[in-house]
Amino acid sequence: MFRKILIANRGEITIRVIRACKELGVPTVAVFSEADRAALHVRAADEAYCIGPAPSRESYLRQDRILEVAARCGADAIHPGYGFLSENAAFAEACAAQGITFIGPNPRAIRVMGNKTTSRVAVHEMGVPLVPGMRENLQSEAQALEWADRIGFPIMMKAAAGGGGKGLRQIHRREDVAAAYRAARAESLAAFGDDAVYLERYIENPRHIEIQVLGDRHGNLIYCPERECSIQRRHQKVIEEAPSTLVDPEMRRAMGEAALKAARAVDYDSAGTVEFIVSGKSREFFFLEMNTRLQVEHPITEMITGIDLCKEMIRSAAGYVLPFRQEDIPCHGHALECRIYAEDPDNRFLPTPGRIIGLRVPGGPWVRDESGMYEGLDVPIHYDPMLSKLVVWGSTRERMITRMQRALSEYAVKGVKTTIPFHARMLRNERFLSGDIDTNFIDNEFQPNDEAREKPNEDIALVAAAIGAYRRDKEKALGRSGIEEGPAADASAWKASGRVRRDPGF
Amino acid sequence: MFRKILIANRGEITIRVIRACKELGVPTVAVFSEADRAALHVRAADEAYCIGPAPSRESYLRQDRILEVAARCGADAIHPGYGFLSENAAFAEACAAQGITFIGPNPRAIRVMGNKTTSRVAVHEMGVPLVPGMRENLQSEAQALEWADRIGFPIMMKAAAGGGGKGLRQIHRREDVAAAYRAARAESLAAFGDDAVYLERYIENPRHIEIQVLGDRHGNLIYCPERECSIQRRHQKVIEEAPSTLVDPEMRRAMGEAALKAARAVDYDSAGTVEFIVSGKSREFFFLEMNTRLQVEHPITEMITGIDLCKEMIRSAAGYVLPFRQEDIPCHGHALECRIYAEDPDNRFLPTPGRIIGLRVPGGPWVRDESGMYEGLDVPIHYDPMLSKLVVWGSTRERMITRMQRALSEYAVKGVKTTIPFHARMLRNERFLSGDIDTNFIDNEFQPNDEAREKPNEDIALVAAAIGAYRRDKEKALGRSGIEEGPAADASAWKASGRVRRDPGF
Amino acid sequence: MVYIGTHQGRTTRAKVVEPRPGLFTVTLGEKEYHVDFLEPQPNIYSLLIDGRSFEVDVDAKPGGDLFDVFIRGDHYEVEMVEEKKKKLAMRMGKGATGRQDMKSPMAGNVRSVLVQPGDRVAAGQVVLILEAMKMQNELKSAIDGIVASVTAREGVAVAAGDPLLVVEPWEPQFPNV
Amino acid sequence: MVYIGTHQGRTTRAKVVEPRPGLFTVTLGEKEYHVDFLEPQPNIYSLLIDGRSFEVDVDAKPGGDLFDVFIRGDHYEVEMVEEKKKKLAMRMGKGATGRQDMKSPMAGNVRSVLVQPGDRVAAGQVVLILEAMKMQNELKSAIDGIVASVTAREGVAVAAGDPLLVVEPWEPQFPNV
Repeated sequence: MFRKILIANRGEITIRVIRACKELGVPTVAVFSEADRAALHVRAADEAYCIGPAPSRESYLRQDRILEVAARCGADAIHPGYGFLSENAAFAEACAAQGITFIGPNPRAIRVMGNKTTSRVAVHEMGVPLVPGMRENLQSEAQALEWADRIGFPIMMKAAAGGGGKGLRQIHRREDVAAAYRAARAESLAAFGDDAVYLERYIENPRHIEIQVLGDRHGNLIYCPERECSIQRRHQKVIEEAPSTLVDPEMRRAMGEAALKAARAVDYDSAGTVEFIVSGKSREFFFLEMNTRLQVEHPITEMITGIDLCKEMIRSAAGYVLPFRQEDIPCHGHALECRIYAEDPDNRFLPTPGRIIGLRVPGGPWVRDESGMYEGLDVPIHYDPMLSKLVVWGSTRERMITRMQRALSEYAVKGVKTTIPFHARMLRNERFLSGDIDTNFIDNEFQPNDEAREKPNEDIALVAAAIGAYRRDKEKALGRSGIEEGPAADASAWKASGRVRRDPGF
Repeated sequence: MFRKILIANRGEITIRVIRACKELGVPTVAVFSEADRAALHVRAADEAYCIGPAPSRESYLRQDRILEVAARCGADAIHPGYGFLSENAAFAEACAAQGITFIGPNPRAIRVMGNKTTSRVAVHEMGVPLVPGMRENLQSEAQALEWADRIGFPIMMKAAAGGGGKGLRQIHRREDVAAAYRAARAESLAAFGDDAVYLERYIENPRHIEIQVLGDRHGNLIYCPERECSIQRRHQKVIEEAPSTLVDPEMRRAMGEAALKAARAVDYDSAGTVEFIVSGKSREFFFLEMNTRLQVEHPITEMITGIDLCKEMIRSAAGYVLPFRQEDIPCHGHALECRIYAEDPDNRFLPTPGRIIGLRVPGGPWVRDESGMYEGLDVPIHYDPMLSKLVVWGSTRERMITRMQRALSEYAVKGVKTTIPFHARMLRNERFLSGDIDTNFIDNEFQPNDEAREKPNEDIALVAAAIGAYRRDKEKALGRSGIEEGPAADASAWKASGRVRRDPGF
Repeated sequence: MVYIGTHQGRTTRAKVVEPRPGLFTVTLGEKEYHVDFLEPQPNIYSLLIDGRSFEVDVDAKPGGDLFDVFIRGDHYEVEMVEEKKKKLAMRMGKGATGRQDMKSPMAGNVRSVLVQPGDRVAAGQVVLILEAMKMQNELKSAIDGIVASVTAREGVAVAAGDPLLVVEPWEPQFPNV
Repeated sequence: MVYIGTHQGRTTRAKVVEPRPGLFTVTLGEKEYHVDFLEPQPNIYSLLIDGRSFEVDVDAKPGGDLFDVFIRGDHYEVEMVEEKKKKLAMRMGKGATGRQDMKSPMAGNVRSVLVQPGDRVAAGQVVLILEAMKMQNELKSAIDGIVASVTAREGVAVAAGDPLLVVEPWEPQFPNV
């Protein structure tokens, strides 16, 4: 095992890695920007060093400073977390050149998978399905028909010069191809001044489903049951669950084997994730990309498999052999993750930096909080506004959902507004409950903003505010200077004399 | 399902039941003594009613008041938690008489199992093993030999008038029986003025191992993998784990089937626990007693089986059929519970009532806090000093232990001393780590009190105290009145001007 | 004490009496609430009202009569003004001018200012882009109007509540009378 | 500022300098510590000392020079007195009288008082039983002595720190000189 691990990151993922290291008995080194001196990861690590000013470019992305810290403090491994330098092949190579183990896959895997084109070529050679489509533009009506047959319906006619959803045209039947070709060209010419169009398979009810893989340095590689991450806002995942409501055991095995093929294309030897786009209608799946790092949503896979992915990733980087085979990986129950952001759900999800002045974290059975928050934290404006990930497990999907509802109701963050109310509302949504979701769900159907929602306790709010005003005014009248003759003194006198017993409160 | 559930208890178990009810969608009613007005269970429930002064006898044990509250607020079920009225058959009957479901077993089960004699007779008839021994006194040397053979070695010669460990004599070989009989009688006569002695099997390395059972109102009954609760102080469990290091699958099945027999003796129809004393040497097990309620340590069984015992207990009381069969119950990984008490481990474990002025609860993977604590809580002197149960799960026993060490290191309770340092030390003990424990372990071998233990950070403590004194004195010199020219103002000025960038801290 | 409470435009008269310390009677309009009150943690009220238990987080905004109230995940912004004071204020009769002082809804950096003084803007038109926490946020004008002044400067950091720009309602020169 | 620190009987000279706000140099005896200091939460210090990170909980006991310090689960009771003040106190030279004022170590109820004024007691002898949180706690005399006075009353509640009884050291009438 390593002598000392440096974590080149901040926030909750750094806390996650520190916890894994503590359990492995390995000392940890944190690095921090000037904006993060008070952050929890600085206080939780055994050592901590400042590496520059607040902007990431001048701190968390400074490879030279991070490697200098590692050299001086004797760290023999670096965990990059996610984001920042986690998918930077040059950094992985620089670590190796300095004799430091980069806790992640081999640099070639990062490089090949980091590029849309090379990754597609690599996995396609291994037989992993890509979204069927043309790589060039259509030349004729005849060619359009030929390609349509080759790709299979439904298809999408796309304007080469289009973008942002413009210049798209769905075609469901062969007899509509010719007319669509003519119309699309004319339309495209009018809109973009260019009549080039091409064909691609149209994915109905697109769902984002991904497969966690885990490899070691000895050629062993396993996959885990899938995660569904279709609940997205601005192309950002906000709720993830495992397993998916769409996937049955047979499809799970097919996706898992495709993921292993993709991973084997680059001799994958660490924790990674193969992302697929899946048609909610036909249940076909197609390779999107591979993330060569620990994923934000890794905890839900941990909850249904019992595998500590973060710890296994470190062990595998240290040369240990994976302690289980493919047939040992269970798929036990259901897990859900809600990402809690410092954003105001009543105000267009604007980020809400500020100071956390109160915090109560949910607890009890099968509730897991992965957070970098603490009372007194000034949420910095320089970084991602994710405060915490709330994760629950349940033996059935229904129990998982009611448990998350319960956990959300216990979560109190004071000082900044968070997306907790948004999650609470999503978890009451009929379509979400039925599992019939796709990546367009929030954008097209779910009103994330809900200023006008019914708030059932308006009277209680007025009562509380009235008491608040009364107590403030009474205190003011008494001079506020600490002459304790007001309510406080009364109350404590009452308490001291033994609280008057009341009837059972009716 | 029930319309409304009243929980006739306080502390963490009430929070546990409220959480289960929330997840089941059932409104909850809390009752509280005057000492508990501020308690978390009062604030977490949908309704809350005061039922009397602080002493339990005048509040939490007042059946009349609790039933009156239930009647008036329309609760159709009462969960008794553990302790208080949980094993009171008369209360269960009073509930039934009022048309309220008592969430627990049938009253006869409570009554039979609540009595040492009747419970032994009942389970013995079903073929559950009791500690072999005589029910009367020895009359002759010949009878001693005869009984010794019948009981089996090693045996214990006990003085009928003895007690508290006095007048005991171990016998390991047949040829020693006669001499021991004569010596024990003489000794007993001298010590107690009575020479009556009798024989019982001597249990070597006695271990406390118990089996969770779960029944419904339709005659279904299952058992779960065992819990080991041998780490006890003053006959009080302090650390529990599941499964036991002593038990293999065959023994597990044998104990489970014995537990089912015991439960069937009283038509058991709820969650309950059959406790056994087990010889660490011969691995024989003998019935001790059956607890007819949800046990303090139920969470560790939940963690290794995935079964929500608290929820199933409520569902079963509501007439639901158990949703699994015996063969569905897994034994997955290892779970550990540390009970956190408000006691001073550096001062003979004296209770330390006081106010909790700071609290940070551990989080992250597979860590579960079952607590009734909050910042500001005045730990009342009237009740059990248990503040919280810290529970972890691990895929192996070693990982479970390192995870608990990590979780304990994150747990910060300020204002009252707790047993957290005691647990941290126990989890480093060689014998505990090896799993070779018995119920005498703490009393005979482990020094629970350790005022003189090495504290590695004395220098840092002195540095911190010196800085504390310096800052206080500086503030004092500046007049303390809020003229912000002291360190605070300097610091914020420094911050505002952009913290001077420093070299990476060497 | 008697207060006038306002929530989402609806006003209610609230009379507060404290017959015994820790016990309040609050009369909202016609309805009377008997409240067993405790503040177990700063600004967290535990209210027992006819047995119903509410944990309420109440923050008085500094220096004003506005209270941020959180109950079971819902946020209520309540104004609670002493009745006499409110009546006085109402007699002063300050009508809404329609002038919009745009203030920064959060701390961040001004990425771009899309208008300048004198520009005509439509309601809903993006006038400024604010960058915070790696995201760009478009701020829109609430009214049809004319930009009266611009305080925000591109590339400059602002705190929540800092003035950004002012939009005056547009007065048609030749109203269609 | 210079202090005399005492922990478990061992005293150390501690010199504190604050060259820049938030940066301290603390010299313990011969050893110098350069400390990057922050108090992110009240009474919780984050110390970075040569890169090592310590989270330290420091509570000054009211009105005194005693500090309760918690580091990684361990508790240290440290006295930190200004050097001048300490020297003065030492010159005053207050010797220990041996008189034992027994105070209640916790809040509870006095279950039984086993001695009365004038009784001889041996060190380790149980003199009083205190009941708290459902448990009975035996309080023992720390010295051989004579019970001088008893304040505790059976069945009466006491708070932590309340006086219970006083034991005077036993002076043999005919010392073996």
